[in-house]
Amino acid sequence: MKYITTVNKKEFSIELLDDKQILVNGESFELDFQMLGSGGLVSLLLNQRSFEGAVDEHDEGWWQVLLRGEVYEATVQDERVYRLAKARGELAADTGEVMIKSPMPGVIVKTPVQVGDTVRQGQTVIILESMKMENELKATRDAVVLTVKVAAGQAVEKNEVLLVIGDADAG
Amino acid sequence: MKYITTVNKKEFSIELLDDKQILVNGESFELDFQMLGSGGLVSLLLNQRSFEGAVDEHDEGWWQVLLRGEVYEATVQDERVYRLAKARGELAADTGEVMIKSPMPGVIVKTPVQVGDTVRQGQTVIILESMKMENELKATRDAVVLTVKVAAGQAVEKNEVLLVIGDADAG
Amino acid sequence: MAENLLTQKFDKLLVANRGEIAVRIIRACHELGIRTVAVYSDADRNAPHVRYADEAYHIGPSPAAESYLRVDKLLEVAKKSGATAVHPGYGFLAERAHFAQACYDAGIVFVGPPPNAIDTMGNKQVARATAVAAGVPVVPGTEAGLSDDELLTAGEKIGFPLLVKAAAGGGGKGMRPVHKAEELAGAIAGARREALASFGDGTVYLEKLITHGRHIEIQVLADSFGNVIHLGERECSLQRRHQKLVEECPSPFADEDLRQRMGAVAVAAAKAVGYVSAGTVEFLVDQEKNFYFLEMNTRLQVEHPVTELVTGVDIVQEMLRIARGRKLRQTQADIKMEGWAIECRVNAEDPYQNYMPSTGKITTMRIPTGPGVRVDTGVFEGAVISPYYDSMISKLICYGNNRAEAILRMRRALSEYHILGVQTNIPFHESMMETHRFLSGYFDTQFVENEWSITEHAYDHEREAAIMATLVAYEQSLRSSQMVAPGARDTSNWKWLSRWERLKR
Amino acid sequence: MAENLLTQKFDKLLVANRGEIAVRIIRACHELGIRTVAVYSDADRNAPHVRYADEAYHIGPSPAAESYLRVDKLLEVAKKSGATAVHPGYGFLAERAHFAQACYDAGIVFVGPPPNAIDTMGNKQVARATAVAAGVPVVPGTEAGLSDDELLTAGEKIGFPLLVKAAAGGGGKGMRPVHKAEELAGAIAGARREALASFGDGTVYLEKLITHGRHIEIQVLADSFGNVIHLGERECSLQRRHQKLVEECPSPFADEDLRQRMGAVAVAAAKAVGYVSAGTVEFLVDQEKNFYFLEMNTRLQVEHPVTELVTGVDIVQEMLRIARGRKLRQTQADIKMEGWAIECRVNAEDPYQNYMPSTGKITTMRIPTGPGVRVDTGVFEGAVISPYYDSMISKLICYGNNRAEAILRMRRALSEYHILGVQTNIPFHESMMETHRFLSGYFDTQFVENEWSITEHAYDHEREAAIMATLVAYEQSLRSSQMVAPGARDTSNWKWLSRWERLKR
Repeated sequence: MKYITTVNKKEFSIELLDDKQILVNGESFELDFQMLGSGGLVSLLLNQRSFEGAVDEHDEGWWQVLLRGEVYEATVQDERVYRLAKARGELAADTGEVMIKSPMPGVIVKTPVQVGDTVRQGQTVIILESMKMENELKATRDAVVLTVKVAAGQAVEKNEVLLVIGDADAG
Repeated sequence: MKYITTVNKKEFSIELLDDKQILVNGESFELDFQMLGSGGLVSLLLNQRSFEGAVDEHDEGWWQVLLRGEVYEATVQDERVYRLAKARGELAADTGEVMIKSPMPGVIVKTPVQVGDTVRQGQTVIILESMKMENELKATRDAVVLTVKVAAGQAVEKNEVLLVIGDADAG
Repeated sequence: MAENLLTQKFDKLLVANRGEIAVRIIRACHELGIRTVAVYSDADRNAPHVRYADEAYHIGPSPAAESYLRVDKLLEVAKKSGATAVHPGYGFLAERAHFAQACYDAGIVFVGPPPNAIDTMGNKQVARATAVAAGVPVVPGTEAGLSDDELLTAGEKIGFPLLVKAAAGGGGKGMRPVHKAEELAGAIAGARREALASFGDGTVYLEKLITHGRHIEIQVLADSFGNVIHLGERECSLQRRHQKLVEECPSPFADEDLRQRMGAVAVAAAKAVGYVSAGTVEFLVDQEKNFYFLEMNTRLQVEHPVTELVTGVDIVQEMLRIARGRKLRQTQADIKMEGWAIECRVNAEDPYQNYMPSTGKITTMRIPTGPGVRVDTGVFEGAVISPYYDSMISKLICYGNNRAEAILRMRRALSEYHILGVQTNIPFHESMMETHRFLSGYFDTQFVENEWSITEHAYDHEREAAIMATLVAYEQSLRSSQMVAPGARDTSNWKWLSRWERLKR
Repeated sequence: MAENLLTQKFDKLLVANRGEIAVRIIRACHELGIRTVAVYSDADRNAPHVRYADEAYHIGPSPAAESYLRVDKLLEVAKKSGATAVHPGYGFLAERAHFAQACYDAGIVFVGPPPNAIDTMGNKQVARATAVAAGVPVVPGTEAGLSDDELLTAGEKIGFPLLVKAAAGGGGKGMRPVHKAEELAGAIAGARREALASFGDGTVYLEKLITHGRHIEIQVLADSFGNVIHLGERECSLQRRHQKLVEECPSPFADEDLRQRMGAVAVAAAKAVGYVSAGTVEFLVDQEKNFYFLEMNTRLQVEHPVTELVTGVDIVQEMLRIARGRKLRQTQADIKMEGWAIECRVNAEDPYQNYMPSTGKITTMRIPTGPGVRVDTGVFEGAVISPYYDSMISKLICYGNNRAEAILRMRRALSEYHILGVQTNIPFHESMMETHRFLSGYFDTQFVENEWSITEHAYDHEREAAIMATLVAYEQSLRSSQMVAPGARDTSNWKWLSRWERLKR
């Protein structure tokens, strides 16, 4: 099996030779990989170096790896799927619509942007009150506001889509 | 549902009225019972008194309850089953054969008793070496040795039956 | 004797709280042979405080307003259970004078200060006046209750930067820093809105903002015979939105002289309000080691453990002894500070997404152990973090013979601490423990918000992360596509098998 | 300089051990910035020491003889990994002079004493002679290697009660108490058999049995410059089959005078063998406070944490500093004992079935936390306790300002400690912490075996136990008979549902 895995925009070509050998960008490593229980905790011995991490799929094909105090965002794709996607220019990169979801139940305090507004990465697009604190939800990339699904004072559930941003031409 | 449960030779008639009410020997109690995870840890609120315990079935119908630092051996029987058993004098009490099993892998050091010997409760019937220590297995009740399945020097597995005791007429 | 405060022996105590602090109080009672009564909302039936207590009573739905804040239900449980004392912990009803009064009226020992002390210190303006009268230095500012226009004018006089603060506020709620005149109006509006939501009272006031100020507080202990001592200071400058994140004892900024000066003032403040029990006087300290009274927290403090480790005094046990009518066992001279302790507050929040609170079920939890490590927590594997309560789920406290040892131990402990299923700020702490400014001790209350970013750092293990994600994805694809040949299992070295087995069991 | 002992700076260390002590050593290295290399057998791939270390190497099958005792493999790993130091922990190769020598020959720092010190103290007879020469009092007895007949005659001379001991023995293996002459022959045979099985050497000798003797030991620290200090005593009289179960520091029996007399003798014994690193001199103390040299353990001791908590000295870190060639940081005058610490050894054994070792998978583990509680453990939820290694799986250590506080804390912590899936002796400890003889401090090395029984106690909660068993049985019958109506789930209050869901997930 061969995979193309992207971490922090860096691509790694990863080929599983057997359960003790792995090729990473053509370089061979000795490997011992163990999943500890069902909570996502894993133990990796890579050329005898020991790494303990937590792996969680927080969205289809999107993985989050907590390792030595840092969180890595990763996408894992079968090589063939990857080539096709690339050909069609549909990589799960910075294109397409992004849905800003409510990370938890709460009440909308303010929606500082309107449909059509251009927003820059990190710009606040929603103010949500939860746990008695005001939390600012920010745009995950430069884009245009395509939809605003909520209004101030509205109560929202966890993972409810609040706002959609994307490219001007899209949507 | 009504059960007859025996703990340390004391009998309790336990009737589940609903998930908040229970009758124990005719006395009614307010109840909130929770199983915490799959490890056997339970939380019982009985008339608001809080008890945390660990319940483990170590043999068909035989339960072990670890509660406030003490271990209780319990048998639980459906009332009808219990009456039938009693009628036939087949209670899971001090009758019938008892198999002395190896609690862990090890090597038999000595078998101080022979078939036909009368043994008293607590008398050593097997000496097993494991974890570099000699461990004495004792008769769980007064009985007669019916079978000795092992000999000194023999390696045994966990739960392997080493010796069977029972009543002279039985077996 | 303090007014409207009952102190007498009791053998059964009701814990009017939840989470880690309820567990902390139950443990102290257990160690003193006092029987405990827990209360719980719908969300907390399986919480540790319910399981560790001798008795537990359900008091209502999950929202605090319908359970943990219901004085009537709490007193009813006390009556029903025969509890003759109540410990409020922190938050909830801990600083509500009417609750202390209600306990007194019901003939129940309230483990805390007398109602009037809570009242006095609970109102920022009265507290300020009291402090001034007691000779305690305060920060220049306005009184409360001014109109927006009056506040705008007053703001100009005080000068910028300044702070907009809620009169009924606490813990940074309804608080706004303002750096330019034109920001003032918006800040006042925001503060009023948040104060209204949090305390049902939109009254705000202004206060000069001390730049590069440090938040240093003094722990005091007072018995019902008028004896008051202090247990030294705590450094609490590492905050975000005025929420403390890391606390230490002693403060790397304080010297013995500052400690004694602040301690004396704190004791004076406590005496000025006839204080009884454990309390904390918070100060803002500027670069020249001038200090200004901020507020007095008339309750047990979240960060009390760092003081316990350095002074050897079990603060919760002392509170219980004092409430039982005992004299303080220690004089000021008995209090010695030895070694260094640091506390990291573990919050269910995502440090990579603007510290957004995170909810969900804890799927895996591994607690750090070993020498010099203490964990105070109210959650467990399988616990569900709900949006109803505070996001602080655990406190990791490390002790060493000196600050360097404490920091190295904290790094070690953080690297062992796993909480999966919800996001936590453990990565924030791991990164903070590597930060030069923290290591050198040169930081102020603005440091976390304005001068520091967790995302600054080097991602040293992208390759290993990529491999982990890939192998888990591969394993998942195997399972989903049912490609698990029974034969393969025995030979395979990959432990997804055990997981597979577990799922089938 | 000690003979054949290399002491120099190192940055990477191989831990030649497993379980809790391997974790303990890795933590100390982590806190000193030393990189660590773990080794593991087939049974230990997922063990914490493998996951906490920077590197990990597989060294063979589960039996220790084929893995943790393989000097050749360990040195090969050290070479391969570039580790320039080795810490042996306790057990396995910790007291094997040939291993220390092999490290020296390979130019690797051995974190422990020089080979000849291990040799001298490792042979009971030579150790005894050395002690006598150093003016250390010893218990009357015979030399080793006598024939059975000679031993029988010698036994009569010494008088009864006496002990049959294996020359190569340790930890009570191959040891037998004899109270009547007619028991002697059988005891010699049994001791020889066990010694042969444990050490491949059936040589035994006799020693007078001091009745009502207490086992009290002195912790010593020695650097490579000839500086030797002691860290006070540990009370270790609570034993079963000469296996320690509970240890405390200080000893409730020792006064300052006895402490100093024993300390001075222990330091003399250490100096007599040119000792370096941490070591422990064990004494038998009679009712008149006479003490007799038993043996010197030339290694880190299982119970070292109680001394760490009371003296504030991190013994493992000090061992590493000493091995790096540093001078001791403390003089004898710097060592102050403050407060009280107690350790309970948690063994996988069944206190209700003659302490039979118990094996199996740990299904649930909840570790006690909070003030004054330290846990050193090498197991985790999901870990499999195998018959290959020692049954000691965890150490629970509690600290208080005095003995009473420490005991109350230990009771509290034990009540929180859950290890399910294997039997443990936690009930033994809970019961011991309630025993008057223990509380009063009046016990000796015979107490646990001859005068105490866990089954003596009152079963106060038979009704609650019956209810728990019944409800779990009921729940199980529901599940097995598929009586789970999907509708019922939401409404039902019984949490077997969550379990059910988990099984289905």
